[in-house]
Amino acid sequence: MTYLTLAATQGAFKTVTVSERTAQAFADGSWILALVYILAAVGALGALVTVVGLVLIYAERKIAAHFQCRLGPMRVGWHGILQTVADAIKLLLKEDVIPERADKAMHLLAPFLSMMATVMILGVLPYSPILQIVDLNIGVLYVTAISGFGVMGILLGGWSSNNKWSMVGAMRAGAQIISYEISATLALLVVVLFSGSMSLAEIVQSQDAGWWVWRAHGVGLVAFIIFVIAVTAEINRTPFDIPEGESELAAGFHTEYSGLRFSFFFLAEFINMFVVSAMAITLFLGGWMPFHIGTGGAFNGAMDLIPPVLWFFGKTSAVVFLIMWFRWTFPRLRVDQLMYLEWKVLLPIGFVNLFAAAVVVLYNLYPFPIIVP
Amino acid sequence: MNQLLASIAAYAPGLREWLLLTSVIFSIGLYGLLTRRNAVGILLAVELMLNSAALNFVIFNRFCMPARIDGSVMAIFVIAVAAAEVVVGMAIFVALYRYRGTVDVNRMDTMKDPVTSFEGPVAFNKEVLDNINKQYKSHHDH
Amino acid sequence: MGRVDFSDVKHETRAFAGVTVPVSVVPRFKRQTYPTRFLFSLKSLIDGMRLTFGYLVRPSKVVTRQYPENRATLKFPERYRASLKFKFDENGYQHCNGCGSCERACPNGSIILNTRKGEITGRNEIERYIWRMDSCVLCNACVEACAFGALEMSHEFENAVYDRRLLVYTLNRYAGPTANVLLKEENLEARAAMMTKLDTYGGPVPMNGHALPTVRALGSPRDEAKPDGKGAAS
Amino acid sequence: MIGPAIYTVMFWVVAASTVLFALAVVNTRKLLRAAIALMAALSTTAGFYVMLDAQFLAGVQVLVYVGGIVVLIVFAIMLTRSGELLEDHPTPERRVVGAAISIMFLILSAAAVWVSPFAEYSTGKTPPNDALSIGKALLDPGPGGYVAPFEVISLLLLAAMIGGIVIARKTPPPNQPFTSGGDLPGETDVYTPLSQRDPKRGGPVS
Repeated sequence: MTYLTLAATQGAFKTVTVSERTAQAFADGSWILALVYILAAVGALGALVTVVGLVLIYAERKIAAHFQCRLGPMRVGWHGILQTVADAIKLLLKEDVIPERADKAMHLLAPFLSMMATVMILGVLPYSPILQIVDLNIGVLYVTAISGFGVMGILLGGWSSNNKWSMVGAMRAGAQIISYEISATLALLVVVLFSGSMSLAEIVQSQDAGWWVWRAHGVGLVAFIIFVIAVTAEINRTPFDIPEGESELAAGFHTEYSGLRFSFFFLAEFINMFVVSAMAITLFLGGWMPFHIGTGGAFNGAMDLIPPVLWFFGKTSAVVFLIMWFRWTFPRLRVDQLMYLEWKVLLPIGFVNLFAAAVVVLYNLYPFPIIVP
Repeated sequence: MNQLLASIAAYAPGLREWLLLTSVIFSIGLYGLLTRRNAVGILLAVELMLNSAALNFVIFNRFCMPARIDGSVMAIFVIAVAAAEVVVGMAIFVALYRYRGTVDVNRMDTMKDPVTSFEGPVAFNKEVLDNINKQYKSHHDH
Repeated sequence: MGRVDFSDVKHETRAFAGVTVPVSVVPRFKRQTYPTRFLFSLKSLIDGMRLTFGYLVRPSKVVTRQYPENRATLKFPERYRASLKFKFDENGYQHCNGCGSCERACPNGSIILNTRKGEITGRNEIERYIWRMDSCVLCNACVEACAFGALEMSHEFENAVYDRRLLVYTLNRYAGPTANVLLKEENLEARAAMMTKLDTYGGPVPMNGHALPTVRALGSPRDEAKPDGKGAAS
Repeated sequence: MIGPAIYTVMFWVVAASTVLFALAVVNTRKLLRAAIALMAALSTTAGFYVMLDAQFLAGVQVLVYVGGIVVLIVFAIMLTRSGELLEDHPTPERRVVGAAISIMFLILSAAAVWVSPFAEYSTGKTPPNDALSIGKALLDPGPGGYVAPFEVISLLLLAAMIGGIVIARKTPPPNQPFTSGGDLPGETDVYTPLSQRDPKRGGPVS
């Protein structure tokens, strides 16, 4: 008995998003309840942004340090656990400098655009069967589309700073993001093909009988690898961090930003890491589904005891760790190598993979026995 | 409360309001098309017009035959054509900028005269003109 | 790939323009096919990730030291260089005879030697050995240049000050001859007469002629050093 | 009752903001700001698509326009330095003529819209999953299907892509010096009069 059927028989499983609850409350005429739902959703998003940002920045520092035989922050709080908080306070109190010749309105707008794109994606992720703010039936498309706003934020920030390094960084970022978005989308389409839906909640539920990364034999694994590489490039992290390239461009598009606005860019970058990891696990690693081997058994029962939210965040942290691991292992690519990787390696493989996936889905070809039901 | 909501809902947009909206957007795009001189600016205005046209398709689909999907399909075609148009347009503008140093449409008068196009405005002295034309030919012959 | 396997290198002799010379012949690189290169690069990526993960899971490899807390147990490598010091023997006598090798060896003029003619010995001897830490790069050239083993690099590293002028040190404790010369004189009082004790030993010596509130200017008499810093050298 | 009210309020608010953004597109002097205003106008149009029960179309709109076209336009603005083309404020005559023509067009089309009898079936049921229906319609070879236009549009996009690359490529093909200012000798400095050019770099041999 799988998790879904088990949960369904016990009544625990019921995909009800917060927006559905709100609509129901409106229909029932209980305004207060609807208002509470809306406020709770907004508050939860804010809390999620804050907590994920703080945790990820601290984790990045600690993991980076240990990858390099260092200790990382150790002074503020136990093992430096309050270091990020201290840094956040510092950034908030810092003077907000706007360059004199900058395009002021655009300069102010850019970080908010960047942040907005990220937060808008957080709203559609299925954290658990009952913890999802809104489930769009075009969820995958929505996520791909909204990330375009992030590109605009970066381009705008680089342009409006009136600094040639910022602009070069911004144009590199723009070129890189829109190039790698193609590969990421091709990898997403494989899962859309297999699950037959673009709604994120339905994609998660379609993995009840096995995660797509191994249930779609080979094809899913290749798509997962392509997706991870492409999104690592899309969030501008090493080894694809030429838009920021400290040794060449100072800090790339956010060279001229300081204080609160810099922290917006910074936070957006880290939340983006969370978002793409969450997308990767939602599409390929079963989202909030627990890990099962075979059907029934004590092992599966034990796995079912762990709440879905923990599964979601645990898997997400694993992918986040993978991306951090990339960062502290690989050297930065040159611009031409970056474009080579996308257009001559990832894109052909992605197309072939998508074609193979289409064939597999169309003719129901599963060359290997299904190990995980 | 319900009365208030009902009075608000009385202003719900019908087909005519929607179409009026797209007309307004289209007219604004037309204004930009006529007044802008920067080629990129003109393209922005054209995008606006294309967009309102695509919206029109969807509006008609929604109000006149809601069970079908043809309007949406046409809108997708419009979006695809717009994308193709922008790609080629931007490539032309970038190439033109490299060659001419400007994307002002008023100065794209290459077809008028090879000399003015190549050098910008020059004094129309017969001697100078012949000289430049000669050099021009000698340069491009070999 | 492009790596040379040294077992493949052949050592031959070849004639070039009538001259026979020994040459090492490296075999031509084989051009790798696309899948080979792909798999090789994949393997190298995985190797790198394995290496970094190894560091992550082995905390014993951590090299960071928690400095102010571990001050008592702080250990330095043998050849760690933090500041220049004179070597003194068990009597407190120095080995510097003021030959100036270190001064000449210093790449940026951080060593200034004042020598004098010894009144009793009649030989050249050190009067004041000034070392400017503010310009020193701790290159160790002076220590290597010294033929008498008078200098060494010590591990005293906490040298931060608020005023750059406080980074000028006098290294010798006394103005006078070397330990060898002193030890030949048996009489302790006669020995003492050869030496002039320095009051600003080890401390800063303003090089620009101005005194600091607590530092006497170079060359000014001792009683002119006033706490108000007005006792500048005339 | 709350649904229609919210719908109505949203429509008018979004419509007003769209018109404002559209006006910004055509009136802003700095071209980059115009592009940003265009992005906003296109995003609000995506909102209209959602209101018209075309969620898939809204997603495509944001994906293609914001993620692709506006980024491309911003790139072009940065590459051509059109943002610095400050003579792009039209003369008053131009403004008046443009406004007159566009207002005339607006009156004409509004009148046409207002007097036309439209067959309205607003009670009809819209397809719940428009992505599915659009996909089926695009790949339907039968009557009412769009498979031929779909293929044609794919070819068009391919041709546009190749054409864009060819036109914007820096090194022009030989014998076509006018395609671009490339890096062949004598093509980089097209502003230098021919008579002043260095013969070694492709200038006239005197």
